[in-house]
Amino acid sequence: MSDGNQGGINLKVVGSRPVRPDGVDKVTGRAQFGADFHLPGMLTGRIKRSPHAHARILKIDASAALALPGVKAVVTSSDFASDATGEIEAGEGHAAIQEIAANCLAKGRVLYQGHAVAAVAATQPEIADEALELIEVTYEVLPHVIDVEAAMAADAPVLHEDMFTKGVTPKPAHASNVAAKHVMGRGDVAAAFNAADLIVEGRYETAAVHQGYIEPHACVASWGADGQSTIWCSSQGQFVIRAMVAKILNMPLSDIKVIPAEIGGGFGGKTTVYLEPVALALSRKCGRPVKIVMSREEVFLASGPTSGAVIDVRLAVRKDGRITGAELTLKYQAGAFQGSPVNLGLMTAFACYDVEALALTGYDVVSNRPKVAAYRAPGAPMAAFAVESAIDDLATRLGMDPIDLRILNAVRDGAKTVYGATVKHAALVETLEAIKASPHYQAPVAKGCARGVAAGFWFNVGGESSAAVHVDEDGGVTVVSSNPDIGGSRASMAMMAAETLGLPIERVRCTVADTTSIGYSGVTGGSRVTFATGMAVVEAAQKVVADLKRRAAATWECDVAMVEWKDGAATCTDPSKDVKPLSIKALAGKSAKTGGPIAAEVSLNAQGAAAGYGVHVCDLQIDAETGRSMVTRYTAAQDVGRAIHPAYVEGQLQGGAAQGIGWALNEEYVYGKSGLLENAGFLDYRMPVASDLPMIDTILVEAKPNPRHPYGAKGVGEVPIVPPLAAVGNAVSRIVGRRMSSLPLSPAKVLAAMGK
Amino acid sequence: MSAVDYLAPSSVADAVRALHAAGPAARLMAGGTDLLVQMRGGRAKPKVVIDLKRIPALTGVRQEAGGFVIGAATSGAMLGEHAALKAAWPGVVEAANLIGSTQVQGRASLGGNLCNASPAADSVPALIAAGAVCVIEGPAGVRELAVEHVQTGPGKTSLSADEILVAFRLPVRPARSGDAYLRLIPRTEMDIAVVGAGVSVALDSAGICTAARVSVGAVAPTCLLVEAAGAALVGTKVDEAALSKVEVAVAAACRPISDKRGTAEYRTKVASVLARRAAVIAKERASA
Amino acid sequence: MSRTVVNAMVNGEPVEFLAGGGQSLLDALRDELRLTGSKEGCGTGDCGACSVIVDGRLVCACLMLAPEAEGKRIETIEGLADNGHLHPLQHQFLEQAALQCGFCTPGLLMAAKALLDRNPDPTESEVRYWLAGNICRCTGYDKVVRAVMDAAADLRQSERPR
Amino acid sequence: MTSIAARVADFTGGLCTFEVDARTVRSLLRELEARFPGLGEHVEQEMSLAIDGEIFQDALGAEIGAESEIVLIPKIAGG
Repeated sequence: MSDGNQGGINLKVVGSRPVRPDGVDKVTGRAQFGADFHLPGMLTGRIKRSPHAHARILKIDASAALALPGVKAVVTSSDFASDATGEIEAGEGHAAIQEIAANCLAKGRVLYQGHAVAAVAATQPEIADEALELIEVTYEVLPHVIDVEAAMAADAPVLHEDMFTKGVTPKPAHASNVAAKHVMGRGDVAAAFNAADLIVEGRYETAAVHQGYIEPHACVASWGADGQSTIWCSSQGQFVIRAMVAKILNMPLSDIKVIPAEIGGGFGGKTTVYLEPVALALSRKCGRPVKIVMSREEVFLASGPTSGAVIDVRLAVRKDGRITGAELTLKYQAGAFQGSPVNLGLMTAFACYDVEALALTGYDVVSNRPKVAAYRAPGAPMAAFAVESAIDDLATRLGMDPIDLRILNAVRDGAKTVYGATVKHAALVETLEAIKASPHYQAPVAKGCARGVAAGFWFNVGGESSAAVHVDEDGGVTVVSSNPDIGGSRASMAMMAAETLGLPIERVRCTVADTTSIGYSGVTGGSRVTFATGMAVVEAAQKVVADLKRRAAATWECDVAMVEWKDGAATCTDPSKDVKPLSIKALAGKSAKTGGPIAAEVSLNAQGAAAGYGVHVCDLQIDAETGRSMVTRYTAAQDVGRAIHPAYVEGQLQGGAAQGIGWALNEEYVYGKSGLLENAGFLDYRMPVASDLPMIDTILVEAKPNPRHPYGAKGVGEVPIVPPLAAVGNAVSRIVGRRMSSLPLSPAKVLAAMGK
Repeated sequence: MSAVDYLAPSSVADAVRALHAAGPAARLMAGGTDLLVQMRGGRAKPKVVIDLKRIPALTGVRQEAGGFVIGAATSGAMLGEHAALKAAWPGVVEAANLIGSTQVQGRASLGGNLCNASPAADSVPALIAAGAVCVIEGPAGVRELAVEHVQTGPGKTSLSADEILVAFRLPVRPARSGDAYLRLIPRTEMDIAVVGAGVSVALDSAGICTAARVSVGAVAPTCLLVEAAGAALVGTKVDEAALSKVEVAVAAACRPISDKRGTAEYRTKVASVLARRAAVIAKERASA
Repeated sequence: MSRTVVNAMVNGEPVEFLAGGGQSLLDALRDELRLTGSKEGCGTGDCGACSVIVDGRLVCACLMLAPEAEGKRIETIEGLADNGHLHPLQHQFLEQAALQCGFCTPGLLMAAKALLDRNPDPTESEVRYWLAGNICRCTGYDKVVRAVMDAAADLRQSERPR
Repeated sequence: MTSIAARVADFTGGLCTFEVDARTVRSLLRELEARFPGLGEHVEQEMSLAIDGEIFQDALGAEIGAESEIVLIPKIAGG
């Protein structure tokens, strides 16, 4: 469903649903993902990992492994550059390169089970496996700490002796696991609570959850004798992989070519390196290409989940339902190294609501878990779970419709966010109204079911992107994108180029270039590709149009101002010229005679990404004797600006909702007493399967196209994972008859809460 | 994974000989859906894998003297497609068909499910409730053993190292009898049972229960035959009072652990609930 | 290492390859035959990305030993299109945007084919339970289920006598 | 100018709101570095700015008005 408001633009391609240019390869098995590359002489790499949650590495003895026939190289952290410094933009923030390196191969200490200690390259997988067992690592096991509040305790085992809490004045005297304390706020919170008619409060917990991409991390690295190297890998950004590998191995960027493979899902989790520097270090040692592919167990043990969190929230409310003040404390797990997305949790928590006084505190806390990585709207879903649950409690206490309560408090254009941005082009109210008017919300709740609603916010970002548009000699067009296509972006890039050039979509193809073939681009993340890389595509296409017009004017010997570009052809508006339109095909065929090949590349740093808002409604039923929940109906509405390819936008809403439902009901990292992960596999991690879900209806709200984007696009990928935790939780709480504040809402927890 | 020899004997005798020759380095494979996972995770490191699926006696379903003989390596999918078996022992078939995905159904077998000796094996409570008997062959010959006597603990069975489970015998289905199996998993599919319960009942013409067997899984080191629960149904119309007694008997028999899949308390509660529900379904089937 | 020669029919063509006794069919397909369309998402039969059809039966190639393939008929994603003509399932997946990253897609297509081979008119619920062994993390399954149901309708239409 | 990020307080000795005289982001960073050594570089490397409600990332040339309100915020990326 589209809410219209096309702003008078007559769009032919944007808004349609063509087949994606890479589609056939992906339905025939021809698409090459990270593990699908084979090179002559290629070796198999394997990684030796810590069996302990926390231990000092006393000694690594690889002599027996190296003596095994077929073993070509072994590397440890000493093979990484010791003087590598600097920061790299990736995922949810900046991480010191030394920490990324130490996460790829442990230095001195292992900080979680599965932490990489050494790696081996051998001629056969079986030999590599045997060699791993022959690498002897001597550990001194140290006390461990897993949970966030336990890690914050004064007597907790400290992971990093040099970590002193940032953001505390004066600087603390003792090292601790609290990497930083963040404070944010405005207004007179105490006064708001003093004047409140009603105070709602609660304490919430969410579990660490994994992105759950189906493709395990995989790469092939090949070192050249002159240092020039090539890496094939599936990632969310070939340029960021190049930058990290270069710094960790102390190489010039121009010596590394990263060729992006197709990527089998990422959701933020493939914005950093785990294998690539290790594989290249191995290749450097033995001069042969090395392939490393993680097992699923390794993915769970050693690649980024997102933070589990403990959250306290208080709302000060007037009796008419207006929220006048709020306090929020977020404690986020960072994993073994600092850098949880707690900042983003603070910034997004109340972003849907116009609340005058806010006092927000966040703690970034390390513990003996894998280092967190970005996961779809990093930091936002947990904070939203707490806030949207509290608002649901408020609606119950006031006897108000939960949508009406949210409309009453919703941000509108001109409102000021806590982080300093002014709300612009926001369609939250329209999205709430769209849900309210939806067939789902209008239908009565089925017998034995309950309904929950929740809203969510994500910033969406812009940033650095590059794209090229090449006109072929026959008038067809190739778009060169700088971002891996994680969910159909080749289609939207080709569509925006086709729209700009006035071509049918079938005449435009799109490819994703390696690091040597296009200008720099940031990661495929932050819901930025359609917006920022799309802007580069459109600007490149506009340059091509300008060039085509110039060539037409030269052909006609008229002023270029008298040339119009329409439907893929130049027409002359000079009444003195009796000429027929020149199609792109005609112009391209004569390009050699009018100045040479027709192509344009644009690199830019896109500012002005518009935020997105989502509202979800969930109906579910619970088996009262077993506590098992089943989602029976689900609708997701979102402020999308303008949908370039509506089917893929719907897909983002549906996929995000499904991930959020899994987060709410079943997914979690389960640790035993010894600090070891007990469910490092799909079997016991329990992501939603097809029979767990109903159809997920979507409403694309196009009431406020983004004026900063040529076709009005807003980022859409991340918002949809923000509302489901509370939408599900609110429905469960309604049936249980009390607030369910701890995720996941497993059958045992629900049954216990039902008093059975 | 180091070198593994793959053997695919075509007779039980050949398989017994191969097993005897290879000793503890050998693992028998039916569907392989547990064994390959264990090999992949390094928890099983066999030197010899003996594939049983090429032995005619181990695959397929035969009707004999009114009962059924099910080859131990017969896949769940084949059981589900056997109309007569499904009509006679719906509980056994539905339990077998709950194991894993469609893909796993194409491979996983009753024999493998039993001999993998997981207390959470879905088909085992249903087989126990049905009164199924194992046909076991070894160097010393053939013997028969009730299913409830096979598992002795997690991963352990009473079969000796050189014996092979060849087939299951399901008895003649009495008139006015029925069976059912239910399990609890957090998702709708793909999980290991947190709790499972199988019930088989026979009624007389007046609807009075004349025989009943109740078995529960994932609540003790092995799947349990809860004789007291069966006894609670005999002589009743499987009414509320009798079902309450089943719940009490099942709860009393449970000795579960708390683990990543569920707490002991939860398992005990839900085992009672599932046993009652399965008894109601079994009774409905018996009355139909 | 002890390796045995395996002869099988893969996508209608006879193949011969060397298999280790402990090697999975998936590794043989990918590494020996270079049929990399079947994917490894877990190696434990939980995700379905390696789904292939063996003698008409849907299986996870990671849960079958390569030597077991001796004498078997194996269908993989590489054989789903017929001489360059897409199968109706492939068409519908493309038309309905039923894939995002595309990694689980080969397994989903093979699983869906196995369903439609035996049930030409499945209900939504039958589709969902049949495909429960194929995890997709991108789509939330909505468009996948619709694509399978519409492909079933296409197949019924094309097979109806005129 | 206001900051909502933890580390800024480390540089400013706890000060959260202050006045700065600058016309572009580049001169603002220079000014911050002069007043609180290390802060200018920290902001350039790790932070974004909201200038009168509009978020800017890596935009050294962006202009700042005489009465502009600037908020230093953590860099926003995403998944």
